[in-house]
Amino acid sequence: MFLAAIIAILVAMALALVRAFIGPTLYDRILAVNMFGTKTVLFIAILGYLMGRPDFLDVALVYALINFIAIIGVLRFFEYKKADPEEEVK
Amino acid sequence: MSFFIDGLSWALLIIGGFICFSGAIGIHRFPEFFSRMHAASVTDTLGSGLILIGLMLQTGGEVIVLVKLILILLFILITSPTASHALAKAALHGGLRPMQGSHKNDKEDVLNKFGRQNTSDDEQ
Amino acid sequence: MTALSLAFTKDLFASVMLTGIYSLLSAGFFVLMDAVDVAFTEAAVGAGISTILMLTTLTMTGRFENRKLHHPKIALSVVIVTGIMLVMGTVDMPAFGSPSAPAQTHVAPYYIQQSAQDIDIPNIVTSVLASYRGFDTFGEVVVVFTAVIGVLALLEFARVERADSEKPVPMLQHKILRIVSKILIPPIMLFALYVQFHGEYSPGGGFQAGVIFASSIILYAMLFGIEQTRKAVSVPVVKVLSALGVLIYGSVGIASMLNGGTYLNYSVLAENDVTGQHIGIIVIELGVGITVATAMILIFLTFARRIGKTEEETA
Amino acid sequence: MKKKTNLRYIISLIVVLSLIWIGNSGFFNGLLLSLGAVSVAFVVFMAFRLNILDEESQPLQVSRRIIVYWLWLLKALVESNLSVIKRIWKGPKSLDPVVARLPMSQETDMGKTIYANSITLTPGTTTLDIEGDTMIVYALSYDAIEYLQGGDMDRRVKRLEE
Repeated sequence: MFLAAIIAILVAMALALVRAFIGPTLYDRILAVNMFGTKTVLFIAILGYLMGRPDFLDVALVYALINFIAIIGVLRFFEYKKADPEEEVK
Repeated sequence: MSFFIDGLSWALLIIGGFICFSGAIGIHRFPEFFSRMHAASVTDTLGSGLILIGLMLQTGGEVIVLVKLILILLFILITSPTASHALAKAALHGGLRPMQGSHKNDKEDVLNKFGRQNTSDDEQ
Repeated sequence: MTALSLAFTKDLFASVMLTGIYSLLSAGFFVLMDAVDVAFTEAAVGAGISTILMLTTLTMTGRFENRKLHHPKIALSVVIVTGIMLVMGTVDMPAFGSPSAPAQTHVAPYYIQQSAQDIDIPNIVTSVLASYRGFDTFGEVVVVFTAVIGVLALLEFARVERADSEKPVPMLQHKILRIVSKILIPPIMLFALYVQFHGEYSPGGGFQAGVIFASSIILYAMLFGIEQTRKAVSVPVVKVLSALGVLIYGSVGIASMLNGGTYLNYSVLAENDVTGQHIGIIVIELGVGITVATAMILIFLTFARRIGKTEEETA
Repeated sequence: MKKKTNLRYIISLIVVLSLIWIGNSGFFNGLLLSLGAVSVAFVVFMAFRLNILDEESQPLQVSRRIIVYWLWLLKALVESNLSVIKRIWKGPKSLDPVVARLPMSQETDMGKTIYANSITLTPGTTTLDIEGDTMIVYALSYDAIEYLQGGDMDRRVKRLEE
């Protein structure tokens, strides 16, 4: 049953990845990365159970922390950088 | 009793997995960025919530594991809306406009003051 | 696969984002292969810090690009040559995960078997890194330290001195972000310290802890501005601390020599071998953590400040 | 450091951090407990240096009622999730997005943050920006906006502030 959940999450991760590649806007990509990060947290947490290693949860927690900080960082520095107009208007 | 808890936890895991999957479908089916954001928040909130609660039921009395799962859940529930809000705001300032449906309020365009005020090239 | 599309994406920003995904992915693989510590590092460093640092660099170089001449051919050939060399290198390597690989036959069984009785620490990776491979890890810490000195030498001293007139920080007006970050920063710091001191029992250790701690400071800096952060954490103190981290590591080695052992042999630090190893590892991890955290903070603050300066100049 | 750091916030931070440490560590030998104490002390010191010890980082005034609020929010969360999932499977034609400006009655930034985050947390509605006493909300459908205009959530968050 863990397996079923893991497969669902993997599929969701793959779909998010596709969204990150095709864009079309920058924000779509950031959104996809954020979602991918959340999925990874879940993935690692379930994997910890599947393999009987609850210490994986530490990794998951770090992931959640870092994911948030990375997204904020991306947005912060994006404000400095002028957006590429072509990519945006689409 | 343990059978009942197991069943509940399996159900939560499967429903959670399905919701995550739906959210992922959503970010492909929805037409533009702002609506995709809602799809993403589906997986962030209910999807991860159900999966993590499902895992919590499986801890088998290990308090540490339980506490860590709760911390992860709390953390996701606090950061996910914050991140999406920041993202939406940044997108608005970046010049992206949400698509509006039949209830568009023509009298007051609440969004017109957004945009690239602090940039010089605003040819839109 | 991610790496491939990475190479083809023209948009620099998009490629930075994809790097983030790439490290998330590889971390997933590491977890699958049961290399939790590596995954931990990848999670903390790859997904978080490196993304932010790369973006910082991007904003910097973005400003200079117009003036600079590009030599894409040279760059390309360098990349190709390196790539070919890497591929040639991997040809010699044993098949992935094959049990006859040298790493698996010689040292690994020894470490795994001996670790339990010599050091008595559940997390094998920590004991291997800090104890059997004490020298290597020491070398890595010194490398990190040297990197900081390099960055500081390049950026700090070349900086144009002018009055610190900081622009209003855009994110401080961001109510939600401000409040949520204020709530989150102390727990993140505590979690970093938890990772720091539980390196023996669960995945993680000084390096990861340092990165997490630094990222909490970076989060603060992103919201409250570089100058205020520089004041609050007081950069001179941070600089001293980063040297101190290396010193702590080194002096543990010397202490063990004074007690009659070889360099970095912690068994002699206490009457009991195992206790000695414990003490040695905790102190050394602390050294690593301090150095890494301060190194990251310094690099970030210096880079980010530089951006602020160039913004003013071009404006 | 203009603001006088209130002792209450320090104590609350210490309690929260200690709980996190104990909950995560699970080792109760003297060494790790003392290391924990040192860590908590260090983090409190850092928080003090960074000047983030105030009513915004330790929302004491909110803490007691928040549990009831969360339970209520949970229900709202499930409902809105279901509606969005339905829309996902029905396809983009079921969308009727709308942007609206809504008043918010909260006085403190903390209350506004809770309100805005609750709105974003429930799928189907996203806070785009806060301006003074109003916020701009983007919703997937008009019902969601109507629901928010009803002011139930607004009132509940307002109650948290008292």
